Amino acid sequence: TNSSEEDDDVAANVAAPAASGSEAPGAPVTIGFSAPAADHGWMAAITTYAREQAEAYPEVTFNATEGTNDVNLQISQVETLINDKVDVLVILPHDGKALTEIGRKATQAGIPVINLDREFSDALAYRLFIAGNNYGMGVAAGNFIAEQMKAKGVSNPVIGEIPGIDSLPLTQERSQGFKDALTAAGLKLGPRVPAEFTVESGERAASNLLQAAPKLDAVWNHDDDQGIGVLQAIKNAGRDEFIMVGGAGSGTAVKDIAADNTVLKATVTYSPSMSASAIRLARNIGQGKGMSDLVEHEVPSRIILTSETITKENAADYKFGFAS
Amino acid sequence: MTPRNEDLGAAAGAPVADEHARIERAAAESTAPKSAFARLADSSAGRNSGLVLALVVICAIGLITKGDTFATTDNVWTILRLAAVGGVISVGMTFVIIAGGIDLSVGAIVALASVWATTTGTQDIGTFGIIFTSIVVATACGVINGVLIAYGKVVAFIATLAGLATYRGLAENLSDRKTQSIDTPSGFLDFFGAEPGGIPVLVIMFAVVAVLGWLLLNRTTFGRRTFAIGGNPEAARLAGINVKRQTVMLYALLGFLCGIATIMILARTSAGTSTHGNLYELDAIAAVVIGGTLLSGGRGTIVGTVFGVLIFQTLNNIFTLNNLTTSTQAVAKGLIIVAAVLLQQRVAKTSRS
Amino acid sequence: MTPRNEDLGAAAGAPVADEHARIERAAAESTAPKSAFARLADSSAGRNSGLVLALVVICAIGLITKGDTFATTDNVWTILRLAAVGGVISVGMTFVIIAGGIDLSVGAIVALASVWATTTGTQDIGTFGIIFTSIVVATACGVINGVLIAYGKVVAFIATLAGLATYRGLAENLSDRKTQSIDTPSGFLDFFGAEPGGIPVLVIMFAVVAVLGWLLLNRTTFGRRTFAIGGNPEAARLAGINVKRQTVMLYALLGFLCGIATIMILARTSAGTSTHGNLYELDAIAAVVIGGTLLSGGRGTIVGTVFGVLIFQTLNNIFTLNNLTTSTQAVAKGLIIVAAVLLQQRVAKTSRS
Amino acid sequence: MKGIVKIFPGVRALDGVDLEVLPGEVHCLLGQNGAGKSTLIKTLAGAHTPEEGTIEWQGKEVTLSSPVAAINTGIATMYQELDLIPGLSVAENIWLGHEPSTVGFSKRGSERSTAREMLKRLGHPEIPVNREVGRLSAAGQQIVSMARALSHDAKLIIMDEPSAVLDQDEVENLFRTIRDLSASGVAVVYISHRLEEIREIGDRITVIKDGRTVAVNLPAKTTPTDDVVRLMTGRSVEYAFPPRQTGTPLAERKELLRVEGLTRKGEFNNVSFSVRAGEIVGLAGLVGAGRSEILETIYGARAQDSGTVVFDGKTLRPGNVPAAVKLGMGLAPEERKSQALFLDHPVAHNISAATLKRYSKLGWLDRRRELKDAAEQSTALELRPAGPMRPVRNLSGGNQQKAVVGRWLLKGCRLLLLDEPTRGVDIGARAELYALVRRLADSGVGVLLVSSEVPEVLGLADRVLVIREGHIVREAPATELDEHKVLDLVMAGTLEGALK
Ligand SMILES: Nc1ncnc2c1ncn2[C@@H]1O[C@H](COP(=O)(O)OP(=O)(O)OP(=O)(O)O)[C@@H](O)[C@H]1O
Ligand SMILES: Nc1ncnc2c1ncn2[C@@H]1O[C@H](COP(=O)(O)OP(=O)(O)OP(=O)(O)O)[C@@H](O)[C@H]1O
Ligand SMILES: [Mg+2]
Ligand SMILES: [Mg+2]
Repeated sequence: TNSSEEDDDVAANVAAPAASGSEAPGAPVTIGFSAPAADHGWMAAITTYAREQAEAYPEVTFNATEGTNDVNLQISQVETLINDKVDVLVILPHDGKALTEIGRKATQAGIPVINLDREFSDALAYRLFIAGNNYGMGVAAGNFIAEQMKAKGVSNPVIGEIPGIDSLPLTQERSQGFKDALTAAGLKLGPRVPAEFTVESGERAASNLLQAAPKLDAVWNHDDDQGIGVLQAIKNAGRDEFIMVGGAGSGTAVKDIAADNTVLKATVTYSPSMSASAIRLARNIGQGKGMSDLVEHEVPSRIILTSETITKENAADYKFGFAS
Repeated sequence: MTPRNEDLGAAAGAPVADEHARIERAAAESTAPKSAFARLADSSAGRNSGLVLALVVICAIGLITKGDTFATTDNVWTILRLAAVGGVISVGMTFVIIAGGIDLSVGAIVALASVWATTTGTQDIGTFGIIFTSIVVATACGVINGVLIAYGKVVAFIATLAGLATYRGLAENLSDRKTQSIDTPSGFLDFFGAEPGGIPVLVIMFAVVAVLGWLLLNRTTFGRRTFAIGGNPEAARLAGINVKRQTVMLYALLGFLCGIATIMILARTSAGTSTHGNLYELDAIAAVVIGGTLLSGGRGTIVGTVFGVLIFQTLNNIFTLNNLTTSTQAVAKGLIIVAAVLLQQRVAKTSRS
Repeated sequence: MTPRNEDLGAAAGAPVADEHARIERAAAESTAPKSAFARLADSSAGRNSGLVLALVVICAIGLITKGDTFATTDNVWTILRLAAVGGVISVGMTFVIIAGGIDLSVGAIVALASVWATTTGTQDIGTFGIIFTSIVVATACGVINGVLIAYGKVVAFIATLAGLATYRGLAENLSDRKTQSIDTPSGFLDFFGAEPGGIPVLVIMFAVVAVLGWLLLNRTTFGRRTFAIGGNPEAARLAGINVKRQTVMLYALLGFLCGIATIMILARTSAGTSTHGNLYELDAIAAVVIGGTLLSGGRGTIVGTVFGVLIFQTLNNIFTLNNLTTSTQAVAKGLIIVAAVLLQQRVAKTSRS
Repeated sequence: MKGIVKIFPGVRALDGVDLEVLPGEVHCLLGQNGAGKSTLIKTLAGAHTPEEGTIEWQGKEVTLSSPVAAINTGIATMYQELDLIPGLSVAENIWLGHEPSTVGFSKRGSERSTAREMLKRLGHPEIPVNREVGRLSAAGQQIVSMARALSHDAKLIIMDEPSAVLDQDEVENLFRTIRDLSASGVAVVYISHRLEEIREIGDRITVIKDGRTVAVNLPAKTTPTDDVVRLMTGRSVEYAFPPRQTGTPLAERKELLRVEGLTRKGEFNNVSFSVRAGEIVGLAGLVGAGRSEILETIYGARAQDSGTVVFDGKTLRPGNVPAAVKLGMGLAPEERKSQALFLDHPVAHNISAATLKRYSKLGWLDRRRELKDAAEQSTALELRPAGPMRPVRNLSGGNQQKAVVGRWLLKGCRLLLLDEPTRGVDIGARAELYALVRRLADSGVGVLLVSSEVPEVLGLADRVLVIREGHIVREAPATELDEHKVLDLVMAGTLEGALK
C-alpha cells in the first residue's frame, strides 16, 4: 500500500539544519544531481531523499536531472549540469566505469563530484565516494542463513538465491559476498534464478525457482521490491518449508518481518539514505566546510555504509526504509 | 427489389444440378492429388506442424536434461501459468497484427491498469472494483490508440510508441512509483488464485481467451474483416467495410485483453505497480511472429500464436531448471529461435511438395 | 472491329500537337495550381516541412522555458553529441527500413562490439585495435543477420530478435558482465574526445555519416536498389536486381555503422560493457519512422531521420533543463510525439492542396 | 521453346507448350484466361524455372535461370502485372537494374535525358521523368514499362496484355512503336484478348489452351475469327452484345441515382446526370478524362468539393463508402490489385467480401452457405481453376478480374458501378459478362459502366455520356452514336469543333 505513513517516515529522516557546526547556514550552493531512472522503489527513494534534504537548506539550490538507464543520455545530462555551472555534482551513475570520463571532465572543470554508490574507475574523477556495501550485504545475508541453519540443525541445506539484474556489478558483488559467506560456513549454494528488480520478474523468477527446487531450506532474495512478487509466488505455490531473507530493506518488508506471518524472516539493508548524506556533504564541500563529527577540516574522500540485518527483534527500530 | 443471385442463376438457364457438379469437381481438383500427409499439412494443425515439431524438440531437450522435474504435472502447470498472462495479450496482438497494425503500448497499458485498479479507492470497492477498473482503464487506452490510428491517421508504430511513454508515465505519476499491494480483504486473490480440479484459474482464463479468439477470428464477420483490412486496406474500404471503425474495435479488443491480463498479473503478484508489463510488447510480438503471423498483415493464426507463447515459456522453464546463467540463456534462446524457424520452413516445404 | 486511329485522327482533323497538349495538361494538373510554399513542400527540405516545424516548436518551448541555458553554444553541442551515437545507427536503420526490413539487434551489436573492442588483448594493440575490432565485429554481426534473412529466409523481425538475444548474451559471456574501462594509455580517447575548432569529433562523425548516407541513398545504384527491393521485391527481382546480395549488403552496412557507433560510445564512456546500446533499436526505429520513412518499405529519407533524431534528443535536453521527473517526461514525450505527427500531417495536407 | 512444363502446387499450368518466334515478327499468343500465357512468357523471361522442356536461342540451347540471365540474353519483358516500383521516379524505373553509373554513382543527368528520349519515341514526351511512378495513371505506368523494355536494347520483347489499360489513342502509339521495332529486326511476342488488335499488328499466332499448344503458325491477318475463338475455347462463342431491354420505356422508370454539379478540383467539373432503374449508362472518354474519379466520388471513395449525389431519394454524405454500400451501390474498381483484391485470401472470401452481412447471424458466419454462393458465382463467370479456396494471387490476371466483378454480382446491388470490368477478360467470358450485366439491368438494377473500349460502351449501354477533361461533352442514347462520333467527341470536345 502506498500509505502516507511511509512518506512521513521519509520526511522524518531528513534532518533540519541545526544552528551550529557544519549545519550552520552558509553561502548559497547549487547542487547538480543525476541518477538512473527511478523505476524501482529504492532508486525512487534515492531521489526523494536527496530532494528533501536539499529543500531543508534554504541556501541550497537543487538542480536534478532525473532518471535514465542510458549511459549516453546520462552523460549528456551531466554535461548539461556542467554547462549550467553548478557548484557541486552528485552523481549516481548507471554504470560507474562508463561515466568516469564525464566525472573526470567535471572535476577538470573545477566542479567537485560526489560519486554515489557505483564507483568510477578512476579516483581522480571524484572528490568523494559514498556507497553502500554490496559485498557486505551478501555476507550479512549469508551469515544470517548460516546461523539459522545451524540453529535448526539442518545438514546439507538447499539454499536458493534470487538476485536482481544479473548484468549489474552490484548484483555480482552481492552474489559474491553471499557465496563467500556460505562457503565460509561450509554450506553450498543451490538454485539461482535472477529477476529484474520488478515485482513481476520476482514472481516469475520465484515460480521457476520453486519448480526447480521441490524442497528448499533458505532463500536469499536480493531486493525487497521484487520480493513482493517473490512472496506472492511462494504463497501461490503454498510453500512454507523454508526461510527467506530479503534485501535493501523496504517498508513493506520490514512490516512483514515484524508481523512474522510469512517466510520472510530478515532483510539486509542497503539504505537509500546515502543520497541525503551526499547532499549534506555536497553542501559542506560547496561551502568549504568539514564534517562536524570529525576533526578534519574537510570532508573525507570515501565513505562506505554498513549493511544491517533486520529481524523481528529489531524491526521496530528501523526507520530508514524505502516505500514500496 | 434487389435481385437475389438464385434468380440470376435460374435466368441463365443452366441446370442447377449441373453447375453443382462442376463446382464439386473443381473443388476436388485441388485436393485430389495430395497425400494424406499433405492434407494434414493443409489443415490448421498441419499448417503449424513446424511449430509443433519445434515444441516437441524443445520438450525433448527438457526431458533429456531434467526429466525428473520437467515432466511433472506441477511443472506443466508452472509453464502454463507463466504463459497465461503474456498469452492473453498475444492473442489480442495477433488480431492487431493480422489487421496490419502493431501495438507497442500493451505493457504500459497493463502497468497503468494495474496501478489504477489497486488505488485505495478502487480496492475499497472490492473484487468487482478491481476487475471493473482494470478492464475499463485498459480498454479505454486501447480505444485511444485505435482512434489516434484510425481517425488521427498516426502510424500505428508511432501512436502506440507515444502510448507506451504516456501510459507508463501516467502509471508512475498515479502510483508515485510505489508498489501497491492488494490487501483490502476481498475474494479477489482467492478467486483468481484458485485451482478448481487442479487447473489454475489463470490457465483456464488463457484457454478460454484463446478459444474465443480463435472463433472470433475464423468464424465471424469481425474476423473476416480483420483479415480483409490487413490484406488490402484500400480494397476493404471499397468493399464497403468500415475500416476505421474496425480498426478502433481491434485496438479496443487488444486493450480489453490487456485488462484481462492485468487482472491475471494482479492475481499472481497481489500488487499493482508501474513496472508491470515491462517489455510485454516485444514478447507478444515475438510470439505472434514466431507463430507464423505476417507482420505486414493479412495472414495469421491464433493457434500459431499459442504455440509461439508456449515455445518461449517452455524454453524459459528449461533454462531455469538447468540453472543456466542469463547470458547463456540469451545465447541459447537466440540460436534456438533461428533453428526453430529454419526447421519450420523445411517442414513446410516438405509438406507442400 | 476497331477503327484505325490514324484514320480517326485524320477524320477528326485534330493536329497531333493538340493531343500532346491534352496529356501535358493532365500531367501538369497536379503541379499547376501550387503556390510557392507548396512547391517548397515538394522539394526535399519541404517534404520534411512538418518535421522542421515540429523541431522549431520544440526549440521555442526550450527557449521559453529555459532560454538562458538552452540557447547557448555549449548546450547545442551537448544535444548534438548526445544525438551522434544514435544518429549514426538511425542512418543505417533508414536504409534497412526503406528496403522493407527491420533490425532489432543494433543495440546488442553495439554491446558485443564494445566488449570485444575493450578486452585486454585488443586494448594492447592500441587505438587501431579498438577501432578495427569494433568495426569488424559489428559488421560481421550485420552480415550474419543479412545472410539469415536473405538466404535463410528467416523473417527480419525474428532473425534480428534472435540476434538481439544472442549478441547481447555473447557480450555478457565475453565480459563476464563486468564493465571494461579503456585504460591502456593510447590516443583513442584523446582523438575521439577532441573538439577541433570547437566542434566535437563525434558530431563531425555523425555529420559525415549523414552526408555520405544521403549520397549513398540518393545518388548511387546501391541506394536505388534499396528503394526498389523495399517498394516491390518481386519487381526488383524481375528487373534483374540481386535481391539477396543487396539485402546482405544492407544489413552489413547497418552493422558497419553500429561499429562506428561503438567507437563513439567507447569514446564517450571510455568503457565497454554488455549493457551498452540498451533499447537503441527502439530509439533508432522511432527516429526513422518519425522522420517519415514507411515501416512497410519503399519510401524514406535520411534528412527526415536526422530530424527525427534531433527532435527526440532536443526533447530530452529540454526535459533535463527543466528538471522534469521521469514520469512527467514520459507523458510529455508521448503527447508531443502525437502532436508532432498530427501537425506534420496538417502541414503536408495544406502544402498539397 | 519446346515442350515446356511448369507445375504449381495443385496446377499443371504448362503441360508441354511449344513456341517459335522469328526475328522481326510480331508473334501473337492467344488463349483463354488461365490458359498459361503469362506463365509461358515468365519462363521465357527467367522469372519461373520450368520443370521440363528446352529453350533455344538463335540455334543454341540456353537455360534462363534468372531474370538477369534472360535480360543478358536479349529478352526484355513487360509483365502483365505492372512491375514498377511506385516510390521511384519514371527515369529511375526505366533504368532500374542497369543504371548508367560511374563507380556506383548513378549518372542521373544521362538517365533522365535518355528516359525523356525514350518516352518521346513512344509518343509521350509529356510524362515528367521525375514524377513518382506511383502517381501516374495506369496507362502512364504501362508506357513507362514499355520504355523500360526498350531500354534494354533487346532482340525479343515480350508484351503481356500491354493494351489492357490503354485507350485506342494510346494503342495506336504502341503499335507505331512495335512497327518500328519489327522494322529494325526485333521480335515481339504480343498477348492480348482483343482480336482486332491481333489482326492489325500480328504476323503469326500461337494458340494455347489449358497449358498446351493447340495451334501454331496461323496467319494473324487472315485466320477467321470463329476458328481462333474455337481453338481458344473449344467451342464457338456468340460474341455479339445482348439485345437491349424492350418493354417499359426507360423514360418511365424510376430514377435511381441523380448526380448534381459534382466537382473535384483538378479532376472533374460540374458533372450532372442520372441513372434510372434498369438502365445501363456508359461513360466514354480517354484515359485520364476523369471517369474513374467520377465513379469513385459517387461511391464515396473520394469526397467531392461541391455538388450532391442523390441515391434513391437520399442525399449521400461525401466520402462515406459504407453508407453507399448499405443503400445498395457496388463499385468494381479499375485497379484490381491495389483497389479490389485480397491477394493472399481465397477466391471465395474475395467474392463474398461485400456480402458478409448476408451470411452472418449476430456476427457469426455461415461459412458453408458463403462458400456455396461464391462457388456458384465463380462458375457463372467461368472463373478457372474453380477451387474456391485457392488464393486469388495464383489466378491468372483475367480470372482475378472476374473475381472482382463477381463480388458485386453476388452482392446483388441496386446500382452497379463498373470501371473497366472486362480488362484482361477473354473473349468467351466477356460475352458471358455482357449477358450477365444485361440480365441484371433487366431485373431492375442500374449500371454505370466505364470502359476505354468504345464499342463496349456503345454495345452494352442504353445511354452514353462522353467525358472529356472532366466535363460531360455529350449525352445521348447509345443508338444515336457510333464509334467515330464518340472518338471525335472525346478528342475535340464537340462534334462541331471536330468537323470544322
Ligand atoms: N504462382 C502460381 N501458383 C499457382 N498457380 C498459378 C500461379 N501462377 C499461375 N498459376 C496458374 O497457372 C495457370 C495459368 O496462368 P496464367 O497466368 O499463365 O494464365 P494466362 O493465360 O496469362 O491468363 P490471363 O489471360 O487471364 O492473363 C492458371 O490456372 C493459374 O491459376
Ligand atoms: N494518385 C494519383 N496522384 C496524382 N495524380 C493521379 C493519381 N491518380 C490519377 N491521377 C491523375 O488523374 C488523372 C485521371 O486519372 P485516370 O487515368 O484514373 O482517369 P480515367 O478517366 O478514369 O481514365 P481511365 O479509366 O481510362 O484510366 C490522370 O491525369 C492521372 O494522371
Ligand atoms: Mg496472363
Ligand atoms: Mg479510370
